[in-house]
Amino acid sequence: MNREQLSRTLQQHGAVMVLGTLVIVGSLAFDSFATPANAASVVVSSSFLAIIAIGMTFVIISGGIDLSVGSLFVLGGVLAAYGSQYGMLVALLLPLAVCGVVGLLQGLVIARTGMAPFIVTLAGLLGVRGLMLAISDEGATTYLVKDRAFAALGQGEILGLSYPVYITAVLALAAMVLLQRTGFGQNVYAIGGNEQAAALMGVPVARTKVYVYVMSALLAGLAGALNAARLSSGVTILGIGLELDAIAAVVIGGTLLTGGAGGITGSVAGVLLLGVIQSLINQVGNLTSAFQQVVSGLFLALVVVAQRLLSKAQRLT
Amino acid sequence: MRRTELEAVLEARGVSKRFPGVLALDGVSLALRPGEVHALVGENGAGKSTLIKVFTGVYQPDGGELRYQGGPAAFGTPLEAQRAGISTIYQEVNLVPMMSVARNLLLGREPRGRLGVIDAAAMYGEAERVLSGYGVDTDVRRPLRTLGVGAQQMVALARAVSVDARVVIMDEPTSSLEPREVETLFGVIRRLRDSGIAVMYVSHRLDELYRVCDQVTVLRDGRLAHTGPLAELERLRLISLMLGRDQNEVRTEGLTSFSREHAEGDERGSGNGAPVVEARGLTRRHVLDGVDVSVKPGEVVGLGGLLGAGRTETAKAIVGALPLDGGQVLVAGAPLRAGSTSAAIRAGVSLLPEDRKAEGIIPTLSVRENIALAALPSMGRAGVVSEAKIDRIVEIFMRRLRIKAASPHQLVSELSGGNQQKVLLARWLAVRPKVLLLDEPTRGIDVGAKAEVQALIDELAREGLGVLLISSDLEELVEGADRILVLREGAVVGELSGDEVTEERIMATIAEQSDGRADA
Amino acid sequence: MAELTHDRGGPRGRVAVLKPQVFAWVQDYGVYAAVLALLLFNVLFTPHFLDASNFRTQLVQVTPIVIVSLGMALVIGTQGIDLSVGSVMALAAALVVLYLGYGWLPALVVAVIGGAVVGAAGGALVAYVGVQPIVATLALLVGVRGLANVLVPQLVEFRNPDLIALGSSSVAGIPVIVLIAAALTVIVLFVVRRTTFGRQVVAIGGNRSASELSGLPVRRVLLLVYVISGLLAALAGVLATARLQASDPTSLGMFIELSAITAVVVGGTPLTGGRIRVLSTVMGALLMQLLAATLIKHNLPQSWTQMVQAVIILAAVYATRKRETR
Amino acid sequence: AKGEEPQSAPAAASSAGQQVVETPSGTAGPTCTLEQFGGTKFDLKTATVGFSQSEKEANPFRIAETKSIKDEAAKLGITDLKVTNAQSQFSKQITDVQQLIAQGVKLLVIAPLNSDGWEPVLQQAAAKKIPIITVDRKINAKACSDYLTFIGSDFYEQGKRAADRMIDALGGKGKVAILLGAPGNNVTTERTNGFKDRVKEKAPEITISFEQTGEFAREKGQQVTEQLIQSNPDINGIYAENDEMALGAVTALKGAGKEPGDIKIVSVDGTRSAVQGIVDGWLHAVIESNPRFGPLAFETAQKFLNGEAIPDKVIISDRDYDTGNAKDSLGEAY
Ligand SMILES: Nc1ncnc2c1ncn2[C@@H]1O[C@H](COP(=O)(O)OP(=O)(O)OP(=O)(O)O)[C@@H](O)[C@H]1O
Ligand SMILES: Nc1ncnc2c1ncn2[C@@H]1O[C@H](COP(=O)(O)OP(=O)(O)OP(=O)(O)O)[C@@H](O)[C@H]1O
Ligand SMILES: [Mg+2]
Ligand SMILES: [Mg+2]
Repeated sequence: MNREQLSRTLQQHGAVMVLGTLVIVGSLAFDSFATPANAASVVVSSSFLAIIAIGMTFVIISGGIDLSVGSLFVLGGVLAAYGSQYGMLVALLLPLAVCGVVGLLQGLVIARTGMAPFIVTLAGLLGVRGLMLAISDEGATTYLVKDRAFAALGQGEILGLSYPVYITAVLALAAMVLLQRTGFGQNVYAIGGNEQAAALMGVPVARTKVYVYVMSALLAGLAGALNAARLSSGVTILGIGLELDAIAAVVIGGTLLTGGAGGITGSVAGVLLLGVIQSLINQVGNLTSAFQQVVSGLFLALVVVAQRLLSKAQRLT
Repeated sequence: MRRTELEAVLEARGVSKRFPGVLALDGVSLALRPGEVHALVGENGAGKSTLIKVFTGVYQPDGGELRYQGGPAAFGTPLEAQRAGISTIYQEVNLVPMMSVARNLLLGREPRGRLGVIDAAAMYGEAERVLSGYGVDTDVRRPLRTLGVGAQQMVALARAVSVDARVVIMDEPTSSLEPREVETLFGVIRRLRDSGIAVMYVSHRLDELYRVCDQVTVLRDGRLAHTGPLAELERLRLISLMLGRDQNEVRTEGLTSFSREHAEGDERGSGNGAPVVEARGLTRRHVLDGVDVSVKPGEVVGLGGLLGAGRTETAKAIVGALPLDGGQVLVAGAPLRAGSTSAAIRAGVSLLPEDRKAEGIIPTLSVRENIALAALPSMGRAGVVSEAKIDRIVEIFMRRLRIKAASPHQLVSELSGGNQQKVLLARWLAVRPKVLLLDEPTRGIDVGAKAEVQALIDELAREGLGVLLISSDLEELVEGADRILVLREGAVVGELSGDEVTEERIMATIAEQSDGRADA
Repeated sequence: MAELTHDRGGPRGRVAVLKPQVFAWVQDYGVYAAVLALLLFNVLFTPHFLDASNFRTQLVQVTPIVIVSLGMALVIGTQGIDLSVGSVMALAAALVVLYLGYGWLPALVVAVIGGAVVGAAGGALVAYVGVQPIVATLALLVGVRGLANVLVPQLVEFRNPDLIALGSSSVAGIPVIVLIAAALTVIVLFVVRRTTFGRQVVAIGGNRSASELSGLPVRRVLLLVYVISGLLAALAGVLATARLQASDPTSLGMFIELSAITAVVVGGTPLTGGRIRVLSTVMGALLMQLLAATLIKHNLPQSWTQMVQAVIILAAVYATRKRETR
Repeated sequence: AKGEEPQSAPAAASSAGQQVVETPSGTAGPTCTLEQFGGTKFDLKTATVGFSQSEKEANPFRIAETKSIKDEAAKLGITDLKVTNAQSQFSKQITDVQQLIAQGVKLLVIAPLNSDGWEPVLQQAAAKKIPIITVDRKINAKACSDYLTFIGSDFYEQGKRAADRMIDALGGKGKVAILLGAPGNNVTTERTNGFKDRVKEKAPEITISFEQTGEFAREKGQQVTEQLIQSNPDINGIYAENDEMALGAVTALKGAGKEPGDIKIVSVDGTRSAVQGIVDGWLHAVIESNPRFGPLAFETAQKFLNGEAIPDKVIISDRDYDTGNAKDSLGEAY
């Protein structure tokens, strides 16, 4: 029994362990790796992906997938920057409202028509980016953030870490409680584990799905808005391929793509893992761009295999 | 006041339901009254599960009317039905395998702590308490899928009954239960009835019906064949109603399945000849502990034991579907490559799995493709399949097993449970095995089909096939098997053969071995 | 069918019986209808649409996507997904110029072997290690494109007349690469419909543990499926390179995985596996190609193009969806 | 491996194609000195220097750019040059630069992927008084306080010059198609606006009847052109916003059986293949965008450290290639 619990923890925290190993190896290999400044840069830049990954975790546990987050991220940023000319409140509410509506539409289509989430959100990916291009004059207009208060939301610091890090931490904690300790969270696990059974057990399947996609879209929009505040502008070339990063982080974190199992801690660890890998590659300093890609592909494969072997260890008992 | 005069709590009036190609329900009426246990019976595919799903909002009826508590009712979703007080255990265990036992049990009504957040400790405590009332002692934190099918069924039962319900519907709840658990279940049903709850009960085990049910409704081919008090209906008449055949015809054909003479073992090859398959010292931590089994050609060996005794594991180990820590399987004296199901099948050892839905059918394929699946390599040349050969095999087995399907091209997932089981049997017979391991082969099969399957086993054994029969139905085990091994906690604790093969002896063997702990 | 002929319920009854059949028809042949509709629109509103050269252009442009989609359809049939196809195309482009000195055929063989090796790596991760297909192939997507760039760091133009001819010559007015794609389609169709392997692929996608218990060589089949996908992607890469008359590992095949997946899904193959529709997949690819061409020819800005594509994908998949969830 | 025999092209002379500053430094506009900037002097040779490249070194421009920086650093004896590559992801570039700062660089040379959105980097660099030189694209911020200076071409100007060439070629009237760069990119926007503004101003009889993105890639340029010439057979000129798309267009025209010169193509960049295209008659003219920033960047940095005044922007004078000079200039193209 003890053994079993041990290996179960191993599996659940496989990503955390791989992360720890990597950090130790990195610190031993490079002097400038384990510095506070470098750590801060990894944590800060990871926080936006982490916010998206939190939403993605819910979606994937529910048995779905959300490819639209990259586009929503850039749309959120453009809208926030645009809205910031009317003040902080608009800068936050405008992206949340629009992204929320997109999430709602995607959720409704997925829940009501039974179309595959992959394809619905792929359409979302295209459509939302089109929308972003439409409101930014085919990407030519970059709105600047004029509102100081809003910009401070992305740039202000406590203890060397900017606000988005703390916002991410709070969101992650809230998401953990939501997932583990509320009826909604249980419903998410249930429909991911066995949708038919969940329906027969009285889980409001359609409604839960809609919530999940709305949440994911809201978080992607929020991440975009915070990023716009950090960059002080609504950059239009962001977010391409971001959905794959988010999915990779979540899956590396131990969440099953087939749904029904997983958690927030793993996803956050997965995001940090990706950040640390990148940082390590930068430490080497003189790799050509092509080699950098080879190395990150290898790293990714290694991490996934390590994670997988750790989780297999549990199966054997 | 007689029960029948009470007003019905749940009622169907002339309900119809059509699926592409089948009229699953055709003007069926049924009234369920408070405090009665109402049996719903019929052959496989008669429409029982469909009727239940219409009652509970899974399907919307194409015609007719539903009434609940005196007024018209239409449940859009199972949730609505459940909220209104109709609690259901569906035929296929419908829980979430990856969630923990406790979360499955209490999904939707977890105990809340401060701030309305789920109180995990209280939840686990509550789950343990509830389940021990159903004789399930297990770590409620572990994923449900790690439990045996029977234990899962008890969780589903506990879940359904512990909701405040006016109507409890059970679709074949006993098909995967042990005798002792069946007793627990009956206790629950009687308690429900006494507190004025209406119970609808579907089962193919007729004895059970007579023990707990008051009323009976018989469906045949989607139509109402009979409804009335059960006590007034003798067994033979009930069967003839279900099958739609004359009583005399039913009587002469007989109900049991296994011809008596084999039990004596004169025609079958029991006792002589070398074993065709021999498993030695199968060992796997926590699951199997040095199990020895051997089957000779033409012999039917039964595996007995309680839930979780390791029967399924034994069978899976023999076909190489379960990684082992130790032990060896010999086929005709030659060792099998470990861990390879295809090697086992090529050597002539096949397993009909217990969990039809998860391990048996390929839901996206047709009946035809499902039957031909395992035999594919022999169905063509150079990797190109011969459609004609497949057609021939499929034809033969659909006829021989009387598989009821609109056509061979119908999706297997659209068949009734019993017919799906026959499709799987056909799949295994099509590879012409030397030994067939049957894990609960007649679970969820109607009397008619059950008899057919049993007769088939019999016939195959006579033709020289070795059979390992796992069944929770003791009667079936006793009548079918020449020799019975009794398992407990992954080890063989007794072997019965010849005259010893009786229900009493099996019970005694299990009891005598587990006495020390069962009551502790 | 039988019900139609026996129906005596008057017009209402007939409609009631007909309706589900219409649905079923749309489900099965919706893509064909959509392609027809789009063709019709273009005939009416696009100048010079009926020129033979136009059809040649569309077919030539869709070829790489069709070839990649064929492999993708097999992978999706096993409940998997292959994100690495675009990078495999890039790798093939790199290998083909690296070995062009030996002649076009050896170079092509090397490129295709390279694709097969990448496919085998992905397949091994999926089948033997048990990594989820989307991440296994995502790692390859990143790494293999990098590898292609390491091998050929920048676009290389080549002059080998045979390879250029492969990309630009025609037989009986039909471009060679289109003929190749058609031949591959027929082969894959045959494999799926008529071979043991094809049946095993869909069975594994439909229920993996049942397939295991039925003695299917599950891992081997999975491995092979990814190898085939890699092979086809590499071949598509070589053909695209031949057509471009230059090897461009940086941008060749970028995002083609999404186009291929879209083609497969729009064609009615469910992402949940267990079913493969080959011809409809080709139709799905054609639909997306025609759509892109229509939008370009009418000079819509990128924003509009993307939004219209989104709507059409949704509409097409909505029409062909199965009524089950997931 | 054995590739084809390399094409016999004249080897580039080592000093060929050097960047030339357009506005003689120190005349117009504000300037910046070390004192104004508030930094301290350091020795360039022993300092850690960071270079952040925006896109993969996979097209001639980026290859030449990175190579020029690395070569010049090596030439000057700068030992600790750290190079990062953002692989076209803007967020990554921000992180890259932040990590360079964390690694203690004293001087930053940045080839920005985008002009806006540098706030966090600029703040950190300003706090540590690290001078930033941006090359090829501008950063929208204050020179001398947020960053030191910008060295590069004027993309708007490039667009205008391309328009002039096109107007020449068509004799002031006709139908022109534009192959746009990647959407949302400053380069795309400015090269488009410069071209359109000039055409409107000088040759109102030229209509721009088609503009679609070719995403700066050859294959995309080929595909779009195939569609274009099929449905608009009356097109007279194609303006491609980089050479790759222009060369894709050439392949498409060849495939459609056109002859060199049937459709006039003007493009921007000045890669060797494009200049060869002029020699072969397929391209009409190419406006150069010179990527060899190394010498000028380090020279500027050294001057700055020496206390000299640095202009807020150093615009380089780009040449152009046409039938007159293409053959002779082939060796200088990158
Ligand atoms: N989803 C469906 N699609 C098509 N046909 C169906 C579907 N569900 C059930 N049927 C058909 O409806 C008929 C009734 O099936 P049902 O499951 O109600 O039988 P049952 O009486 O419960 O049988 P069993 O005792 O085997 O469980 C069968 O012919 C079956 O093939
Ligand atoms: N109460 C329990 N506690 C722990 N493990 C259990 C329990 N019930 C079942 N199991 C699991 O079930 C496995 C053995 O079940 P198996 O299915 O082989 O038994 P069986 O005799 O075939 O029973 P069944 O009637 O369910 O088919 C054990 O290895 C164990 O993992
Ligand atoms: Mg049933
Ligand atoms: Mg069992």
